[in-house]
Amino acid sequence: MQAEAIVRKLEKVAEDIIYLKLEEKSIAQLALPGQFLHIRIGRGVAPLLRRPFSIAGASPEEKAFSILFRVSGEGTRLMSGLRPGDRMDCLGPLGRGFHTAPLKGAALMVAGGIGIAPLLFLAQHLLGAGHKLVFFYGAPSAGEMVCLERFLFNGAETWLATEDGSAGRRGTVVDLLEGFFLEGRISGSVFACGPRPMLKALQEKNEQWKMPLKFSLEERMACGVGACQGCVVASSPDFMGWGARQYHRVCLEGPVFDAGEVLL
Amino acid sequence: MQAEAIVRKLEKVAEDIIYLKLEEKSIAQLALPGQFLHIRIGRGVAPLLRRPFSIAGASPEEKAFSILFRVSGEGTRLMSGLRPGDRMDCLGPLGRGFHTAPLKGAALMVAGGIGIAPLLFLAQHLLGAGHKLVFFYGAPSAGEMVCLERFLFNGAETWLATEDGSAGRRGTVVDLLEGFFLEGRISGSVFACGPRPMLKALQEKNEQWKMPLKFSLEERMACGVGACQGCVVASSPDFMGWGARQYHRVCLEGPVFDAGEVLL
Amino acid sequence: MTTLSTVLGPLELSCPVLAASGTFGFGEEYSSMLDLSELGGVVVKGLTLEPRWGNPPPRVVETPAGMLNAIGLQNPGLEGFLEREMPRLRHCGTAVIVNINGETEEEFAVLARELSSVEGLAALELNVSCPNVPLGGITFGSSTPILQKLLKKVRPLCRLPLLVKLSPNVTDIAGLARVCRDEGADAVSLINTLKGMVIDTAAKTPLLGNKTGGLSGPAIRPVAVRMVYEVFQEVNIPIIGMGGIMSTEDALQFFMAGARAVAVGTANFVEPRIMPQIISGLRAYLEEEDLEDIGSVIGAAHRET
Amino acid sequence: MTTLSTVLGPLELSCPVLAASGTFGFGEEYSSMLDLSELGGVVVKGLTLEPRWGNPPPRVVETPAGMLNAIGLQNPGLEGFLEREMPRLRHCGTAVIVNINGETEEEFAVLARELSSVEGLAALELNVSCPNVPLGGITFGSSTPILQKLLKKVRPLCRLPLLVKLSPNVTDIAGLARVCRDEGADAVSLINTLKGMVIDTAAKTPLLGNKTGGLSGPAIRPVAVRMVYEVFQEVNIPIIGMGGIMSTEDALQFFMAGARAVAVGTANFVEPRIMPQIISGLRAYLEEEDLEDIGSVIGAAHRET
Ligand SMILES: Cc1cc2nc3c(=O)[nH]c(=O)nc-3n(C[C@H](O)[C@H](O)[C@H](O)COP(=O)(O)OP(=O)(O)OC[C@H]3O[C@@H](n4cnc5c(N)ncnc54)[C@H](O)[C@@H]3O)c2cc1C
Ligand SMILES: Cc1cc2nc3c(=O)[nH]c(=O)nc-3n(C[C@H](O)[C@H](O)[C@H](O)COP(=O)(O)OP(=O)(O)OC[C@H]3O[C@@H](n4cnc5c(N)ncnc54)[C@H](O)[C@@H]3O)c2cc1C
Ligand SMILES: Cc1cc2nc3c(=O)[nH]c(=O)nc-3n(C[C@H](O)[C@H](O)[C@H](O)COP(=O)(O)O)c2cc1C
Ligand SMILES: Cc1cc2nc3c(=O)[nH]c(=O)nc-3n(C[C@H](O)[C@H](O)[C@H](O)COP(=O)(O)O)c2cc1C
Ligand code: FES
Ligand code: FES
Repeated sequence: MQAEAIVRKLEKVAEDIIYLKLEEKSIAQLALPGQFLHIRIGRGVAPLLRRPFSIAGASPEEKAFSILFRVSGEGTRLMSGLRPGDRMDCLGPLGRGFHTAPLKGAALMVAGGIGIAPLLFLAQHLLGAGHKLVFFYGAPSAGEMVCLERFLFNGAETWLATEDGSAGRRGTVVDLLEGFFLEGRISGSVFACGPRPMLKALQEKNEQWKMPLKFSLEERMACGVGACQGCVVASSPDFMGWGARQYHRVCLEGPVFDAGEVLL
Repeated sequence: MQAEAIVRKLEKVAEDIIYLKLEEKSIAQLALPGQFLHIRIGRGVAPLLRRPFSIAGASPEEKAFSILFRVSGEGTRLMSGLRPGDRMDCLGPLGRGFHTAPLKGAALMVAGGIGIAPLLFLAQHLLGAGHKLVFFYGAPSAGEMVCLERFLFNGAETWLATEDGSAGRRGTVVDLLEGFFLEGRISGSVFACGPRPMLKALQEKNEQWKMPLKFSLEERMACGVGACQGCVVASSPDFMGWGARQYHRVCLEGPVFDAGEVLL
Repeated sequence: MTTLSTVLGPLELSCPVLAASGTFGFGEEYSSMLDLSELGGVVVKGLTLEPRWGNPPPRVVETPAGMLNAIGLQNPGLEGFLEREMPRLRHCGTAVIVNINGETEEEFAVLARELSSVEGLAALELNVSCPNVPLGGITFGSSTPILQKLLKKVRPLCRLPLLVKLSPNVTDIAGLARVCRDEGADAVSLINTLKGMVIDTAAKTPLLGNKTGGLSGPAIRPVAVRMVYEVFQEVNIPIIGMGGIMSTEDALQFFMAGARAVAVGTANFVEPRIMPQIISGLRAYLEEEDLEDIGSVIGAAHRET
Repeated sequence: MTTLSTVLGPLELSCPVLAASGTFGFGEEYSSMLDLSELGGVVVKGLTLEPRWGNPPPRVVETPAGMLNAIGLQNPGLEGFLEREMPRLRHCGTAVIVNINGETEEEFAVLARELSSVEGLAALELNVSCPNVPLGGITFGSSTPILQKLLKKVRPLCRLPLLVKLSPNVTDIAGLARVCRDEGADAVSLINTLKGMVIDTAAKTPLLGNKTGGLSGPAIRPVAVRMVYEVFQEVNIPIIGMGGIMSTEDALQFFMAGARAVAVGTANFVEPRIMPQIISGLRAYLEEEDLEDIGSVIGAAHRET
């Protein structure tokens, strides 16, 4: 559950977004889409806590896996200085991933920004299993989009949205998806990851669409393994009751939740 | 006074001792033997404080200077991972160095362990000025001695002492020096740097030898520039009196002191 | 043979390293990563009479060399604990200490009484220092008369060894420890978290859902060591020391300051195997120093040199 | 034009960033590295009536994201200060605030009276929170009646703006701030250092010559921000905030918590040009946010959202 992975490749794939390929056998074998790794940066006391990152892909044959991260603070800044051969202390794979079976219709992947990471891994799985897949990917601008072709080489229908209109449709990825639903051009199970406001919008709109909807949440974590109760998200009222949790732990009961389970 | 130096070379020259060559024009020009640099390690909050290191050599022509450090804690451990091209934030040159003129007789350099560092720079100066120089160098064992020939290529008489007898005479460097004095084989001005007990022993013995004796002291520092009063050493009683300091700041009044100035 | 066993009044531990309350859940989460029986004991998450949902998120935030938490004592309540956690804990192979919390003296009293008759518990830790709840918590541990009154009520009802966990957010920690000793507590746990805040400057509001939280981790270690030293010097009561322990060396600082046992909190999040590592580090230390037991290190920094 | 000027009662500063007492000497050491006139002011090293030699070394030690100091108020005494430092300070181009310290009320009183007639001083800062001296220091700032008595004596004698520097080593910081307000202090400086200790495990003894020292630096920032927030909420008195400020972002936390000015201490040691950097960062922030003055940021974290 705790392992030292070796950095194999570090590549800048978009403005401030880095693709990191690592080697470690057991993580590569055990990883399921939607699970995450809790990564220690350096050996010192600052940064102190581990940082959670979704697994963005895994290849048991190569004993390799990857993460995709955005440089957003001190920890990720330090990670961007890693070099091949460096070691990275990983806890995981952790959490509950996307449980996909049985899949009705297409798999609709809805990614906002760096939320693309777990969906790439999920896509890898679903494509492997022969599922139809449609990608909806939104970001503030084209420059902040990772080049999907490097990850989705098997081909998957892909639709883009950017806030500034620099790639795909202008607007949010949720608007984009809504267009498809309104036109009746598509149906299926929705898998999403992205900023909280995007997921909240999806959750709300889905009250009408009524598609199966699962999303991966982020919350600040300390332990990453369920021990500290630090990373909670409120249960949706339906889930409350005597003995039930009012809060789910994102690290243990999540990070992937059914849209009906949580109150965003 | 604050400058970014560029790492040019990093080399292990003995067990846990690293030679670091850096490039920065103004430091290379201004540095005097006995002065030190106050170095920031990384950009984070831990290590927080700068670390003081004696300047071990400087070449204005090459715009380069060097330090020699022992890996002894978190800061020096991180420094040992520096690579050519990395930048190092230096404050300095700081402090009062060895003021050598007028030199009577030979310059007797007495180094304990990593205390060799400022003396190498002093030797560079003195040899350049045509002075006779004798090196007395002590360390726990041969493995912990830096290879002097890389630094003293101009040639200087050198005597070694190790605690385990693995190189030179068995015993301390102070014993070694005492032997020379007792036999009347040598006289001159003594310049020393090393652990506090060694300097204390020198100071005591010198009450009989009565040679001019200057040594470079170490004390824990915060500011390095005289502002915090953190790095003090007690004045010798002769220096006390109304208005006089009872404590000298090692960073400003030192790090080099006349043996008579301080109470170790 | 060196021994790490240690004695705190009636509480005997085979090893002086405990998991600190709130950082180790109910011992289950980490049990796949380490052998609980290697530990001196586990202090489980703060327990209240009734179940508590705790504070709204965000509940944790990293700070320089530390973290703030404002969990707010989320826990299943006494009944839930006894039904769902205790059966497993009873057989977990290490001493189990329950950290108890009340909004009123009466709640503390009921918890102490009820838990006293539960089989398989090693001790109770009275938490009078939680900075993250609106009622009770730290208020019981901020004033000597209030603490004294609480202990007068609870001590007679508690048939297990009774530890009192004190708050560092006070002017006079030794004065509070003195009350603990006078009222018959068996040991004091030093320290709980320092009350702190981080402001989210983009949102212009305190970052934590609870606004303030408790500061833990290496950042507070110097404060913790000082308080252990001070209490050891001034009050004759066994001490469990904690606050920012990340290594054997850190643990030794606490022992030398006067702690008879130490607890590891935040460091578990960083390095889940830190406790076994510290324990073998202590064993190695005793051997290197040619000492027979950890007792010879305890309070060593007080001896005149 | 944005402005950084700020007002603390009778004390008007052109810029809300000060050098914290004890970390900037008497302003001379850093004057070659930065232009003092860019600063809001310099609070000089703690001054006592008579010269003080301070504590035996070691006096400083690094801790995780912080440091302990136990300088022990080494300073030239009132006379030495007036003779040797004041002539230069008077012309240094920035507001000069003198941090005054006494072992007795009488000493504080004499200092306040004498300094009140010195030309070129902007304010006095009454240090009732030094953890590193055996007499006076923190004892004046640990109890409301003692502080009240001191202020009743000193306030009438002090004709300069009077700031009171409070200690974080207390149960109720707001209570102490309230006394300051009631007794006519013009502002409070929050916070001085937390009392801490590091043990040298090899020597089995406290590392500092004075055994304990004061903890400063980023490690304590969450505690400092919380105390500023708490005092702002509960007491109507201007606040100078400090504790671990290393960046513009950190300074903003203090302003949003309610500080009208901030002071930078330990960070000066790490980055001598940090104050000018923070000042230009604040200017840039106001422009980006389209704010006219720093006043609109002060206390922002208290507004309901
Ligand atoms: C389950 C999960 C999966 C994630 N997957 C990815 C991913 O695949 N790629 C990616 O770029 N990011 C991902 N994140 C976010 C990532 O953890 C943060 O960007 C990262 O921790 C920031 O660290 P920092 O030191 O650079 O930033 P800082 O802001 O300096 O971090 C300070 C503290 O805040 C926490 N923090 C800051 N932002 C976040 C955040 N968004 N979520 C949770 N904690 C945060 C950090 O962990 C740290 O404890 C994921 C988060 C979670 C919870
Ligand atoms: C004027 C001066 C010149 C020096 N020159 C050299 C040199 O040329 N080569 C060399 O190897 N070392 C030199 N030292 C010692 C060097 O500063 C320390 O070894 C270094 O600071 C250790 O840092 P660390 O983070 O690895 O160790 P840590 O022990 O982790 O450091 C913790 C803190 O203690 C301080 N500290 C630890 N040891 C010393 C020490 N011996 N002296 C002062 N502060 C210390 C550190 O600066 C830091 O603040 C010199 C010290 C001084 C005062
Ligand atoms: C997430 C978290 C939850 C905590 N919950 C409790 C608790 O329920 N009861 C308690 O007495 N202390 C609690 N504490 C305090 C710790 O037990 C410990 O006293 C403190 O964290 C200092 O130790 P550390 O620096 O090793 O973490 C908690 C600490 C953390 C970090
Ligand atoms: C070396 C040092 C000396 C100090 N001396 C004094 C002093 O003389 N008087 C005083 O009121 N505060 C003194 N302080 C406290 C600082 O002024 C400041 O309140 C504290 O360090 C917190 O700020 P910081 O974290 O930015 O350093 C000193 C702090 C340090 C680090
Ligand atoms: S991070 Fe600790 S419970 Fe989720
Ligand atoms: S280190 Fe600050 S005065 Fe010398």
